[in-house]
Amino acid sequence: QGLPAGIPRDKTLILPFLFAPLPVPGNWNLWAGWRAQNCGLHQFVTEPLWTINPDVVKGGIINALAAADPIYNSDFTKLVIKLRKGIYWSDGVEFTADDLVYTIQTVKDTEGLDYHGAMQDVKRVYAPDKYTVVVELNRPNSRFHTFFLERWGALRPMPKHIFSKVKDVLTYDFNPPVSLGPYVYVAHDPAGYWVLWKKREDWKRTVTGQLFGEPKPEYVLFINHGTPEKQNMAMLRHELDAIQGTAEQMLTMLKMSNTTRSYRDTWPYIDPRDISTRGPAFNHLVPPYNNKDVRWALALSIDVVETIISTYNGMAAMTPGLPLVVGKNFYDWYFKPLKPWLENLTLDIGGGQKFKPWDSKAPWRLLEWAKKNYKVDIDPNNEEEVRLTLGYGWWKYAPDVAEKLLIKNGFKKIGGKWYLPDGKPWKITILRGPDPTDMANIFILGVAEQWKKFGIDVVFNVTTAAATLALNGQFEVLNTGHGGFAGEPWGLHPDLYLCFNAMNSKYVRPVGEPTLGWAGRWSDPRMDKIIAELERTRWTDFPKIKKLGLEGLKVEIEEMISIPIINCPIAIVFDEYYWTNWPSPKNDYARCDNFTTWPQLKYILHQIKPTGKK
Amino acid sequence: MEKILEVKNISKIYSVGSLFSRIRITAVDNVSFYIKPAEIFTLAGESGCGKTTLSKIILGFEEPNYGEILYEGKSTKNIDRIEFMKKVQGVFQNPFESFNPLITIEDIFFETIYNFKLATNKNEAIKIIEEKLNAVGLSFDDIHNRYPNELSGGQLQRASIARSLLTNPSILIADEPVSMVDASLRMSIINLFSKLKNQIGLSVLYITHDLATAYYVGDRIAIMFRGNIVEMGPVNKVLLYPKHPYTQLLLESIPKADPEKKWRENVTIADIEYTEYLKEGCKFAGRCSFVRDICKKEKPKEIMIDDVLVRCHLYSENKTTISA
Amino acid sequence: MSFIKRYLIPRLIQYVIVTFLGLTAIFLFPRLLPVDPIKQELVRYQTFGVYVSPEQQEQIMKTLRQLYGLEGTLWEQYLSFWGRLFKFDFGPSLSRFPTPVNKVIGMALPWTVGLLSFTTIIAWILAVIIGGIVGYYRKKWMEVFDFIIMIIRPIPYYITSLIFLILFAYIFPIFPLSGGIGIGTTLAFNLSTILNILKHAILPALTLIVVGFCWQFQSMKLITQVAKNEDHVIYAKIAGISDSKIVSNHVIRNAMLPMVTQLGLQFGTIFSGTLITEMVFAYPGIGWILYDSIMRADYNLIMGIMCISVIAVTTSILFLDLIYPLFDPRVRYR
Amino acid sequence: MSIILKTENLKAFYILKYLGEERVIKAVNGINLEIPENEIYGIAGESGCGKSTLLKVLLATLDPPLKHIDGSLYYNFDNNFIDVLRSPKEELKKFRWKFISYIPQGSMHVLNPVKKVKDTFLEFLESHVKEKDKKDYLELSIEHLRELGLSPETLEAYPHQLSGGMRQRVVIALSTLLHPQIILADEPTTALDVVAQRAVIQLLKRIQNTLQNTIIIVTHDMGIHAQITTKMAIMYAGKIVESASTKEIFKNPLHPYTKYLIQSLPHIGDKEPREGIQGSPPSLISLPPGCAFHPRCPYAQPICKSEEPTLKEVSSEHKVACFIAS
Amino acid sequence: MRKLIGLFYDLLKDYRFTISFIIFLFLIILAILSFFSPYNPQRTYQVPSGLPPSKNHILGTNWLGQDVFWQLTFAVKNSLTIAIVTAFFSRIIAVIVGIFAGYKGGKTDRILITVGDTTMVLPFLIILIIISMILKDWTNNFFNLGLLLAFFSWAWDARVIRSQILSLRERDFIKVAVLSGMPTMRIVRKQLLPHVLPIIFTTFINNMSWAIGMEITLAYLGLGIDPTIPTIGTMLQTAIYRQALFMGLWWWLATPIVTAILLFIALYWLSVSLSEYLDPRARFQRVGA
Ligand SMILES: Nc1ncnc2c1ncn2[C@@H]1O[C@H](COP(=O)(O)OP(=O)(O)OP(=O)(O)O)[C@@H](O)[C@H]1O
Ligand SMILES: Nc1ncnc2c1ncn2[C@@H]1O[C@H](COP(=O)(O)OP(=O)(O)OP(=O)(O)O)[C@@H](O)[C@H]1O
Ligand SMILES: [Mg+2]
Ligand SMILES: [Mg+2]
Repeated sequence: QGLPAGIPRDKTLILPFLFAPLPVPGNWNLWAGWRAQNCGLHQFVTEPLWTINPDVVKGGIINALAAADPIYNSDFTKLVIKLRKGIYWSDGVEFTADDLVYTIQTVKDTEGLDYHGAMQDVKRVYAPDKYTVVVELNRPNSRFHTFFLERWGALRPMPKHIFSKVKDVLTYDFNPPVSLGPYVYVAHDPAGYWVLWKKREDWKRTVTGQLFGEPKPEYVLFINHGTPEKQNMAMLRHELDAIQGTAEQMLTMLKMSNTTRSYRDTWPYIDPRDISTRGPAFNHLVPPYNNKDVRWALALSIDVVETIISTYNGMAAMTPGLPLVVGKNFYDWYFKPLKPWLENLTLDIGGGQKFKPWDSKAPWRLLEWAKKNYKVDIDPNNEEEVRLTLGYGWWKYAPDVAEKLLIKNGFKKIGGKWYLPDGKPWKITILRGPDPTDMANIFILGVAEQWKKFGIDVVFNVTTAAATLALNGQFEVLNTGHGGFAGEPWGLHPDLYLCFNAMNSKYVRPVGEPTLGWAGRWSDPRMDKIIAELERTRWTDFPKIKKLGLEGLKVEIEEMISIPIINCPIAIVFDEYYWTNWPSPKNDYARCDNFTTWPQLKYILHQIKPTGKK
Repeated sequence: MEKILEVKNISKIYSVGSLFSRIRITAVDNVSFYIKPAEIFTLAGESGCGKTTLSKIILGFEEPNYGEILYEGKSTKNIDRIEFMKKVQGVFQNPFESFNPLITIEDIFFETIYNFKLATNKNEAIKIIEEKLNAVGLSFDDIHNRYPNELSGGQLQRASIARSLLTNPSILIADEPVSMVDASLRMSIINLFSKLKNQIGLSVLYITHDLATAYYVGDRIAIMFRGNIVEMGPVNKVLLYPKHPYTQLLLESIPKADPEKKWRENVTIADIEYTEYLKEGCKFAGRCSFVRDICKKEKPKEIMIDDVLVRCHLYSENKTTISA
Repeated sequence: MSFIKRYLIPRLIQYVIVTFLGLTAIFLFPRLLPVDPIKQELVRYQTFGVYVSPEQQEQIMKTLRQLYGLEGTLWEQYLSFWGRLFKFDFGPSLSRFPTPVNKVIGMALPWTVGLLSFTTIIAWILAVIIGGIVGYYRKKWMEVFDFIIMIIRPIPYYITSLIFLILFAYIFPIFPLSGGIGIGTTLAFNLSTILNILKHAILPALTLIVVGFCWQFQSMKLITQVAKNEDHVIYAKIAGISDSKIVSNHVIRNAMLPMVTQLGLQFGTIFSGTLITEMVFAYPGIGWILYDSIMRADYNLIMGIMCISVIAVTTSILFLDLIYPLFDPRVRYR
Repeated sequence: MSIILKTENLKAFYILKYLGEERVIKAVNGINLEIPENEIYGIAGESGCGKSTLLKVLLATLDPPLKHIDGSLYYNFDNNFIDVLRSPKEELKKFRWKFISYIPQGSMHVLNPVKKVKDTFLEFLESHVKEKDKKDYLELSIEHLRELGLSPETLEAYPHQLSGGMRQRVVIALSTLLHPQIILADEPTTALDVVAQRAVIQLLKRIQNTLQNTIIIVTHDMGIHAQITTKMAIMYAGKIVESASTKEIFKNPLHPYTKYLIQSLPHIGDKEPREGIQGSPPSLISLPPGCAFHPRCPYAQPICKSEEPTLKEVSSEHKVACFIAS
Repeated sequence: MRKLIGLFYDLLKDYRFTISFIIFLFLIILAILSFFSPYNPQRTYQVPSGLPPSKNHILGTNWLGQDVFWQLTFAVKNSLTIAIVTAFFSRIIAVIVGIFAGYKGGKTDRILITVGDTTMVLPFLIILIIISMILKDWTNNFFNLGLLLAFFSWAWDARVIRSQILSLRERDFIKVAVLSGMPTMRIVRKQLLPHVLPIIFTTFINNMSWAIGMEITLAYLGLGIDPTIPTIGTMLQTAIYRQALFMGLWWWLATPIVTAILLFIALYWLSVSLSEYLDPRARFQRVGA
């Protein structure tokens, strides 16, 4: 059942398709308007010029279609891109500089295409030879190439030989799509719940083929079964090879089938290394959240260990800073240098008292708890392993200090309940979306619980309009998904420019107007300076980038602009019935969610192995 | 000659019909008559001839298509509704239907008193009610705190008449007031009408198809057939010496309560009602034993023979014709 | 002809007025949404990790506002709404830009209409017949049946469908877990494709029928219980007419009349009614698209679908009204 | 002359529960009747005295809340007296319409409004007649209808298209379809005007003439009894108070109630004042002790208040339940 | 009052009424118990999570560390509140519209019925979703959600009431009331209202179960009430989304389902037995002897 005749199950990899159904099934034009890309579209149809490495341990940027790093001139107004040779579209046409020139030119000229805005900076684009593209810019931009650097999305080349024949690029449906990646489109669901791909016979003429060799599966099927229960059933029927969902779903699947496993064999099972954080963020234009002491008090009234245990069974890694994600690279680049500073960080809690909030041992407390409840194979003496699994550490649970901070600012606690300085009861309204399976929404419940325990009323404004309201600044406290704008760094590149830039003071807008920057509307002259400095820094100048990044992080953390608590955990389950060699701590070739939504999937398909089961 | 109520050229047209062919039936067709003070005027005729429609028009529950109703010479359109209802009241066929089953009987009595401002306090109201109930042979205790289902049909019909008398009306429109009442009680209600006529000078429009009671209490009678008055005059003339063939048939059809006097021949009735309404000439032509050609083509005109009005071609040649 | 004047015209006028009011409501409601289609779109880029720089964002907002045709006062937009409606052109979908609304609807509607017209009618017929029988006889085992229906009816629809799924797609894997058509199959008009589609439709259809049946069964049963005390039924019973004939010729035939009207309104749920089915079974159709378009404040798409919905409902009611005389000869007379 | 139907001390009450208390309506309260063959038998009595209930019981269709309390009902079927109320229900079905049929009160409403008259006829036939005889019967019924002055168009009409008299006649035609030996007619003419009433009554009479069967006709209109019945019974408060041949009843009414009924009828050409009966009919829930009529009876004696009179024969076939009359 | 007690006593003889009454009583007791709950229903992680039913937690605890039993008490209270508010207000609209359309007839009738028809042809689940989004803050409160649901559920019942009134209007006692000079308003209130009371009553109950069902559906879609406030709908939604089924926490899932079923059965039987009992025909037959 399931697969049609002629498509053997043992040669087919079946992956979940998270953002289903396709908005417009049968439209593969991913340059015009939003397309649900993770159905194979951005995995297989396209190749970026550069991409971040799926291998988190190694990290760094891979040159994909580009043959080398971007080459800027000294004032960042001209960019030279060298292209890889011997890459072919799936219809046999060679990929050349013409394709890229055509793409940049078309996007620049056509309103409504993605990156149309970004490409307005382009003065001139041309190809001096078949494998070189030169982009001349209207103004200096040291980060222009990042539009072509794929993390989750990027501006990728279009097949000129197809698009140039089309009357209206905007409405063209690109059906069937022609691929640059190693797989080619076979069929899709008219409802948009599945898309089937087949390995190209000439897979050698793709970037993947050149860099990593032959991908193993003959077919890849992306499918969405609707509700989580159905994903579970599908995996139990071995009709689905991976599931990414909630912690409960993961535990359920581990319990219910003996062919399933997760990233880790034992607690905490999850892969903690997504590149975004979760936690409440404040609207800095709304009192009392514009007060640093209040923000710190709210942070110190959270028992991070208890929160993680209650919401996620402890299976998440804690992080104290907004773009400070948990991962080997960030550990080395930022956490290690930050550690002494964190340890010495001191708060003035009034009455001449000082307080050092940093709790370096929080991950170990989590570990202690876990050992009592689960089988755990993390070596407590291996600091790096503990911190990279359970997080860097967090703030002390110090409600007494929080109390002092608040009282210092005129707050009152009467009968166990907090009152604002103006005498009104303190009620925090948290804006959040309706999806109860969203990690952020699950996690915020635990945070709210901590604040309630501390004596503050918390209510939720649950609305599907959360996104719009956030952008308009119509909130007090926001439950951030990806840290809002400022959340996600490149992850495997130390540059934090894109995170910091969102906090540029020029983007702050009053409540009611959509902001161009971070929804929290925080700004600081120190940060503005760091941003300007970064703009002048070459993308490859790691020491300077790291130095500026570190400075920015310190400002953010000291100001407690939001309270990131965890690094988004990837709760993933693999079925080893047909395919094995999924990533694990011992075989850590990729972050697990590359199998579900990320475009880098094509670079790891040579890793999995068929079991040979029929 | 005094007329308390005059019905002038009233016509009421209903339209009925099937999906593709609707027809209009003239339920009441240019009917005129009047009622004198202290007179019981009977309106008789087969079922469906428009009697109820006429009574509804008089009471103001239906709008006539043509014609008007005059009360003491004034068109009802120019009379305040409450004033008119004070003078013209109605009694209906089914005593059980005349009272709301969920409300006590006395309630509607008090309502009437209250709405017409007949009394200023409750005691006064009870006095008036008591008086009217006594007139119909009941007492206030009989209705006090009682629901309609607790009284017999006869009692209810009396109560219904008593209620209509509360406003001291000068005329009562009684649509088949006894047809649902037990045989044994019927006479007492009929007698009540003549008593009221004699004692307080009440006029009654007595609608019935029971000609025997019509003869018993009525002063004048009008016989209706398919929306038309076919014969009208004093009861002893119309009922003892019927002129119109339909009146004759009607009288003959009354089952005599005497096993010795049985019907002789068979009668025919129309099967589908509205076909008769649609007839062009005399609507009785289809069933008349004296039918002639003219009857099928031309509507007969009204003819006065002494004080009896007849609408039949049999009498049209040698008598004076009064235009309709 | 007076049939036209008396019967047809008033109904047509009513039809036009109700449709007009309905469509106007549909124009207004989405515009009151707190969600802004453009901001919603922006946030989607961000959520899915496409980095949008602030400058780029401003540009996107400007372009989209223009492209989406969201300029002008409400009144101007309203007028152009009617203008487009008469051409049956709802413009581009905002959330699926630049795909035209008509195309989006065109892809989804056949599935919905196919599944729902089938299940609605089947459920209705079953309810009328079985409801009539149970309402009339009231035998012991029927009471049991009735009781079972009573228990099934209140179970939230998605629980019912989940139970069906677990039973027939998991424990006894007879039917596929999800989808409207087999994996790897492309839509084509041939027997195997049709069978494939039917196979996928069975579970969703079954749940829709069960739920629809339970609701209508109970109203039919109640109507029947009143109908069976009508004079003509009692007369027929006294006359020794067999029960089966009484049930079919008198009880069901007459009790069906109010159910005909219900059927008309039932079609109204077609568009909203499949939403949960589509979510649970990952079945193609308009329900999810509508839901999604509301979430994204895709005015054009919302309006496109709801216009069709309103027009379909009013038209089907009008149609039933016009053919009602066929069921009830009394109406013909009036 | 043989008896076609008889009852012995037949009692059937409505038993109702309301507001937690039980109410018993003694609608048929000890009826003794013997109905001979080939007669038109009239039952008179005023509204609510139990006439319709009696007919329902005679037809053996007792549905709750009506309950058979006591006594028996016998049909003379092929010279066997069958105790009908104690026979199994299935058995009763075979009597229906073939042996005994029924014209219900308010027949205007008993035809299915959404079916053509013809279909109702066919349905009745199909339910009782074997397939092969159906055609004959249909012809017969068309014949019937024609005799009854109903054109074949009537068969094609829907009930609401027919006038009340017409519908009544259709129902009569239905009841005679299978030539039953007994026809029960419950107020077949109320709500009809006199002309239509006459047509209906004449029809019934003609039917009886042709079929030579028994028609039991219930009405409170003494005129109709005088016109067509040959024997009759007077009912008062759930009981038969007098029975005799029609002529005898009209000539020599014995029970005071009967006397009132006959004398209070006005006649055309006679304006002499007449009195109605005083008081109102008793409630069947709480009957007065003794003779139920005594509160209204001008001749009431002490014994009437305490003892219940029974139906006694005073002359041949003339029975009366009254202490004074007998 | 005696009459009421008598009526109740009589109704109790109907097993359906008795059972539904007991269930209802039981649910009301549950709702009342919520006032004595040891836990704040919106707080999480108050008790160990995922415990099966036991002496301490008679319906077990859920994954969020809440005691299912005490959650249920709030859920029942809240769902009933929504249902009653909905039923109450939609009845008011339905009665006013139905009576006036039916009694006044003519233009009034046509306008009111047109408005009603319009609300009926709109795909109301969708409109409900839209409105619940538009009025987000506003619907975050049971009372307002009830009002909103009420707005969508009066039209059909108004039609039913109207047709009743149409036939009542033709009855003689209304004519008598007119002849007794009663003004329209009083006729409506005194003469007509008592007759439609049984329909009002039974549709009230039916409307309640509809509202509960709608709340459940809305909750499933993540709309309606704040999901941290327990209602039958939100309880169910959380249990489903948090994989209670596959985690084996059946008590978490079964509790709201069983409660919903019980509640619906109680409401249905209540409506059936009452409507049979209050059926004017049956009633008059019973009274009129
Ligand atoms: N509302 C109506 N619509 C259509 N036709 C009507 C309406 N009311 C009465 N009719 C028709 O008008 C005619 C006269 O009816 P009406 O009720 O006045 O007769 P009637 O003399 O009172 O009869 P009955 O003796 O049966 O009471 C009948 O044919 C009837 O069918
Ligand atoms: N279904 C019933 N339930 C309760 N009581 C009933 C029922 N049918 C009749 N009755 C009561 O039984 C008594 C006798 O009724 P029945 O119909 O037999 O009288 P009737 O003589 O035929 O009267 P009418 O002349 O009005 O037809 C009446 O008091 C009536 O109220
Ligand atoms: Mg009349
Ligand atoms: Mg009777």
